[in-house]
Amino acid sequence: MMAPALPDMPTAGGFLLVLAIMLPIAGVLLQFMLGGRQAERIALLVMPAGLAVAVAVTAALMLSGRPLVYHLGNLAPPLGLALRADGFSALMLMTTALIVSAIGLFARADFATPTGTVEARAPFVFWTLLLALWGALAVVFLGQDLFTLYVGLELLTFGAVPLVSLDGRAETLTAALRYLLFALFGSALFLAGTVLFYGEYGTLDIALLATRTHPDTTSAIAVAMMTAGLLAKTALFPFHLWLPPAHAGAPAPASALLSSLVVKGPFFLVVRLWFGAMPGLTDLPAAQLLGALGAGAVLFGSVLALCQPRLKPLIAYSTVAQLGYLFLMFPLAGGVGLPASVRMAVWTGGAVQAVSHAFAKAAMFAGAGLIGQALGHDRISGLRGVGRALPVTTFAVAFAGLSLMGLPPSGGFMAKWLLVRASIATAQWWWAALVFAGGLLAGGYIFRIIAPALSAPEKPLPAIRTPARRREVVVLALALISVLLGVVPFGLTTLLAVGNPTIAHIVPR
Amino acid sequence: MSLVRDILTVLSVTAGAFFFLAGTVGLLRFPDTLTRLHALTKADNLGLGLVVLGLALQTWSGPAVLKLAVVWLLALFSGATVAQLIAHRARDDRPGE
Amino acid sequence: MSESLLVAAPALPLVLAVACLWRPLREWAGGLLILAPVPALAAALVVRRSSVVTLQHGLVPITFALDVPGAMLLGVSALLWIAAGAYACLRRCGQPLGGQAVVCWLLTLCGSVGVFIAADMASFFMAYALVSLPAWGLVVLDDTERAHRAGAIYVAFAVLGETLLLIGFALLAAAGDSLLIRDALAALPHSPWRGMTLALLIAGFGMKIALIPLHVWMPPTYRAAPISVAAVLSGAAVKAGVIGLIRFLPLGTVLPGAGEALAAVGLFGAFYGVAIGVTQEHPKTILAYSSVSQMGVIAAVLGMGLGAGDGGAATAVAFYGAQHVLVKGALFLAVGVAATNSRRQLWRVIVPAAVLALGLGGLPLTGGALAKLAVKGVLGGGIVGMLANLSAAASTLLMIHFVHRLAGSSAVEDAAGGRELALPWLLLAAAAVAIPWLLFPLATGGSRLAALHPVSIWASLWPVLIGAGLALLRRQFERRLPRFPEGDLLALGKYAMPAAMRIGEASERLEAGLSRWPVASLLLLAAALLLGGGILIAR
Amino acid sequence: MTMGLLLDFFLVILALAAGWWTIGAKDSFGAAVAFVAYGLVLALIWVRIAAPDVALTEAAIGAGLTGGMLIGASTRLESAKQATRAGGVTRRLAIALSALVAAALALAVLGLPHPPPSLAAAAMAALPPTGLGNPVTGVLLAYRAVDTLLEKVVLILALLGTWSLAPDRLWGGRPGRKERRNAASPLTLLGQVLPPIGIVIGLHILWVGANEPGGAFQGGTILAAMWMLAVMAGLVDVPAISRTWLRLLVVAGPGLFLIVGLAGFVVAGGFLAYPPGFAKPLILLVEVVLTLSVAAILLLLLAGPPEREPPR
Amino acid sequence: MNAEVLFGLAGAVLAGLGLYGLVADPAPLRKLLAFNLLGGGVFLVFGVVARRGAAAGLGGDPVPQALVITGLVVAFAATALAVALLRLLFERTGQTLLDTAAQERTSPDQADG
Repeated sequence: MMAPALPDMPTAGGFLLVLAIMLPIAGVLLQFMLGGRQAERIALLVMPAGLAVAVAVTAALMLSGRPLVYHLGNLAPPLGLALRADGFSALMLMTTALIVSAIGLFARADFATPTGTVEARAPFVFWTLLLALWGALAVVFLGQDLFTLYVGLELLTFGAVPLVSLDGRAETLTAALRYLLFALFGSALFLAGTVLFYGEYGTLDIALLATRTHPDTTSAIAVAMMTAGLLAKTALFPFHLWLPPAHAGAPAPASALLSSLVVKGPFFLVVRLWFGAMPGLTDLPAAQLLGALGAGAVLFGSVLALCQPRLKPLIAYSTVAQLGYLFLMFPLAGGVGLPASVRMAVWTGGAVQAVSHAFAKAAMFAGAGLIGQALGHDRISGLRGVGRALPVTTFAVAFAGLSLMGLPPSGGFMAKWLLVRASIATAQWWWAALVFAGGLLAGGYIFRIIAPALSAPEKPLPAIRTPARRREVVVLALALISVLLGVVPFGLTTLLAVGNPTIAHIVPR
Repeated sequence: MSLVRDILTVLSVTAGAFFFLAGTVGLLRFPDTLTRLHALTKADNLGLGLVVLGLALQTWSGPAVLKLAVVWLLALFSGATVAQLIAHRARDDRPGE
Repeated sequence: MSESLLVAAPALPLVLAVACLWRPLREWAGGLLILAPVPALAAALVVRRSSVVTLQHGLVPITFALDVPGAMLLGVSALLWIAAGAYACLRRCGQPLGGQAVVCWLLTLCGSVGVFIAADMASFFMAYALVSLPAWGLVVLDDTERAHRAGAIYVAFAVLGETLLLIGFALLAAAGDSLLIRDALAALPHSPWRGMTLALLIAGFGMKIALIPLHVWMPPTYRAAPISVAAVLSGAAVKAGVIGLIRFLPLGTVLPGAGEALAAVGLFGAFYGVAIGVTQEHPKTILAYSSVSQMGVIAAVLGMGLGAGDGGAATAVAFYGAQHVLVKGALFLAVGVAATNSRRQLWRVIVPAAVLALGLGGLPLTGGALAKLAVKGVLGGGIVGMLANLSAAASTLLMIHFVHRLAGSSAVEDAAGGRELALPWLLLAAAAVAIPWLLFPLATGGSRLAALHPVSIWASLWPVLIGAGLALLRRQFERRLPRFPEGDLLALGKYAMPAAMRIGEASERLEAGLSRWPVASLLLLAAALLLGGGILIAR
Repeated sequence: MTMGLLLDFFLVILALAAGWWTIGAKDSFGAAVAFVAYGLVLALIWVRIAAPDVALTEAAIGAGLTGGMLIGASTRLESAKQATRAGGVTRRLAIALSALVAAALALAVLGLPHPPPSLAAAAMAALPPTGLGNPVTGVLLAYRAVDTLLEKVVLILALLGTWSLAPDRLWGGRPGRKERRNAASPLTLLGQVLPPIGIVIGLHILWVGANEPGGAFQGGTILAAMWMLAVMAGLVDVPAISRTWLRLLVVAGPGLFLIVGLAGFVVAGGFLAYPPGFAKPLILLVEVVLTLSVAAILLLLLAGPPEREPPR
Repeated sequence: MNAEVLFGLAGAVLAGLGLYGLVADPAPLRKLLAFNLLGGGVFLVFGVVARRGAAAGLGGDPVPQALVITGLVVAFAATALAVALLRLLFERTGQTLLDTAAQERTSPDQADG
């Protein structure tokens, strides 16, 4: 059990958290007002600034070793609202900033306002929603109040849904509608739990809740409802019905954002809820249920990825599968007497999986976009010869695949290694067997892409539209980061321990 | 004095409620759109007026009475308009005319 | 200073591989292939044994160390890589190699070097992955249907092996709470998961050394890969599995059950490889089955060592393996060189190849005989020793069959390349003869004279004679031999395919159900109730 | 008290009946009408539980806007191909699981602690510095201002999402079809007479919101309704979505809110903190502009994506 | 039985009704109605929480009341977006079914440019 901690006091540098949220939000407002080409320009301007803020937050955490806290309006919870960045938040914030910036650079070719037009629909919507998603994710990662987080989740959904139907085809409209309605279902459940929490404890602040909650009937029902709502929004198996059509149907840069970042938002909140607001839940059978659903996701998603005839649905089902690993955190981090080193392994494993999957999946979808544009289709059976035509992209996709398969030295490998070690240490070896099976299946579906791509075409490929080198480099950079996460963990353990009382004491500073 | 006011209020509101009830019965029992409208608008306008009158007797302060009067007038006005619109539509939709 | 060679040995190929992404550099790729293994060779020669280098970067420190078994295998593997590299670029007749070929070659080389010197689990695993996975790009180089099929099988087994090892290593690391192989190994005998760990490690490395029944990938892969690739894979890359077993089996501890099981599987493989091999037509396939057989012997030796708690088995096995590196590499190149010679001049290839080949059967005075002598002590004189001798006879049979097929089927590979191709081959063949003699004292601690003693000579001669007799017998029954497909048991895969398809179809049906709104939303409600229940029950 | 409880009981019956009808009605139109009734009954219930601000919002949004929008949609989609009804097993399972979840929720509500936790006292204690009299407005614009700010961004995203559904060619054009003005129509009269009164009422609700029930959103809704009425009567047209003034109007509220919030860094030592003494005027200023933005956003959300060629 | 308990239970029942509609009714528009019904129920429970917290001379805790107002606005925004999607889907295809597209995901060649 987590030692009861006093609610956090505001810290120096807390204003950075405000900036991390408000910079993209201000960007959205400006974009909406100025419109046209300015939307793209503003997005490109916000990127370095937002990146700098994310770096500053991370650096502040690393230097001080304490979480950043800010009280909005100088009013402390429970009446006021707090923002708080611990190591995990900072990591996700950093990941978001990097991926949004990379995808922004990547998408310039897809979403340029054509000359001669003042404002075009798709570019205006895309650039505005790009920053909106960034702001929404920042709220989700930094918010401390469950209701603010609810609003943040809605912001995330409303930013994501129009991206799905951006090209206006009937299938994508249906996909967007399914996504929206199922997400609303989840919101309602989340809200119901929030209401009960307030009724029982008189606050929605996670830090305060952590000191007040006790697992009585009302709290149990509240947590169950909130968790179910979040699972619907993160598309954990078997609630993934909306994800494959939505992620496979969206334009490639949008798919990259949705699959790499947007689904991580609700997952992050499940972590917040189970480890933050109500510590001690992970000891319970409910945690095993979450793990079991994760296991189902890994197996089922992977098998379906193996069955897909087209590239983008394959990648989408791979997301369903990879999300499953994240939920192994819950059964593994449980146990009252669990040594801190094991907790450390679980936290690091979960975080590295979240981050490396984000980079790998962004690279995959962006790469799939380039391949689709070059070939004019994305049938896997027609991929032969792509390796010769687009060597850099193919290389990047293969690298990203390495991380998804969990082969060394990738981040995915590091994550799986840590999760397997934790499952051995907690004598729950069935999760290790799952990682084993998942790796093999992932190997299968990645091989289905790479093998034809690297072989010679049966007949000379029709005129290939070679993408700009710059776009290929962006994809490669994303893939490389996902791989290098395993080799160069960027002081990850130190960062993750900040503000996480269960592991902070064992990390040398 | 206040007893008189109370008695008047009770009478007025009861009468208003009766008109509402009558209007509702008409809405349910009458055969077609126009006759239903007939029942509804007359009865409801009068019913609301009586309720407002009863309430105004209770508050007995300038601004509140004014607000109540505005509520009644707005309801009368919009009710009349909507009834007109529905009646037009009903006439247009009636087959064979 | 000399320790820096330990770092340079794996680093140079890696750096070159990255550099080769730059197209102009690839023009010199041939030279690079020859140059890249040189630091490894130098390291094997000059680095002091028991020197340790630790690089303190990243999450886990990377530790390199060199011991006698590692150095032996490192040196001969580097030699093979140089020779095969030379062969590969000579065969291209001055045309540049493709980027895929060069990068995959260098990465595999990096891994191949790395496994011999890695002293911690992280870098060992990393190197092991490098020696296994990029090689897929080499297997499919010919871009034929056969190559792609073989590549798919190869990569499936490689990934399976990696995953088994991942869990095995995790168990090992948990037991010792250290990533250094030495520390982890010391803690293994007391680990609560000892049996599981050993099983996973043996299965994982067994995949690489083609332990029956995990050998099915090897024949189709070697058959489909280009000659030079088959040479390095069969010679050097397979030894990653050997060094893995040497490093990770607690050879100093007596573990009878595990050891005898491994020995039994190994010996079975030694005969099984021959039994299937003699039914094969293509020289490369026959060599592959010979590898299955030879690796079976190695497994048997390790198994006996494990059973007896004999720490010396490591050096003996490494010596046996080193000999196999050179011989098998040279034999594969011979297949290629034979193809460039006209039928009349074929004897120039056949004769040296025959000597080397019979060496695998233990022909006296060859490296093979020395190797068999070196492992004799570990195998002991009982039934196991006897079976080992019989396996030598079997190997002789298989090798005679190989030479026969080599002579009978010139131009089996396309005859590109000129006479100069013979140069790296001859170099390697000479090394295969000479180096075992040089290493013998180091490996056994005994004198070379022991090998010249008439008793020893007879001990290694009689299996060869029996083998020769068997070969005559085989010719008699040539027609009646059953035919097995390459990869024998792999043919069973055709029964597995429909099952896999059925799983796929069932999953798609399930998905069609799950993606119906009422189903998913009912499940969501059920999950909410179960979660709540799960929290409440425990209260 | 018993009389009150009887009334409450009556209201609950009504709400349940309206809810039942919403779910069980044969056609969508009936269901949407039932939903409006449901919203109105809920508004009364909100009054009964001493939440007049919520009652106003529920009446304006829950019953009014949402209901109106759904009624409109149900008439538009009347001819949509009907899906086959869910099978018996599905329905039975749905009934069982929904009932179980509802029972769990009821159980949780019954298990709420006594004495109940409350922030009412804290909210009242923190109210004087803001100069406001209505604690709900205090929560919305001071204590939890960031929620309100983000909620406005949610509205803008919903608007952007709606617009994004337009065909490329019509981007920048006017939403909806042009309503023809018909002098003889009673709607025209209504559209001419009602908006001035409505605007006064809307501003009144906004103004009293500082101290009494009411506020920016409720006021904005009334303004939007008046605007919509004028549009329906053909008196004014919905502006083209590319109009700069319109875009400015939409973002002005949240934009000003954000600027005031950021200015708080400088003048009040914190984001969304108000300098002492200036709190009330600042909040009122923000509220006025928010009301206008809300009115514009709501109108545009009701009007839907652009359907006419953009102005040249 | 007091008013809070009565309304609390009513909120729970309304939420259950909404859930049933959301799960079982195949028409998206009806799902949307059900979502709003569900939302109303949940908000009502929140209202009960607010009412229970009556103190300091207030009839109810203003914090949950304010949260309900925000929640109503967000739910309205969701409804508006969903209605817009529905209308366009209907214009394009003449139907608004959610499940057909998913189960007939066989049309092989819808290349994404």
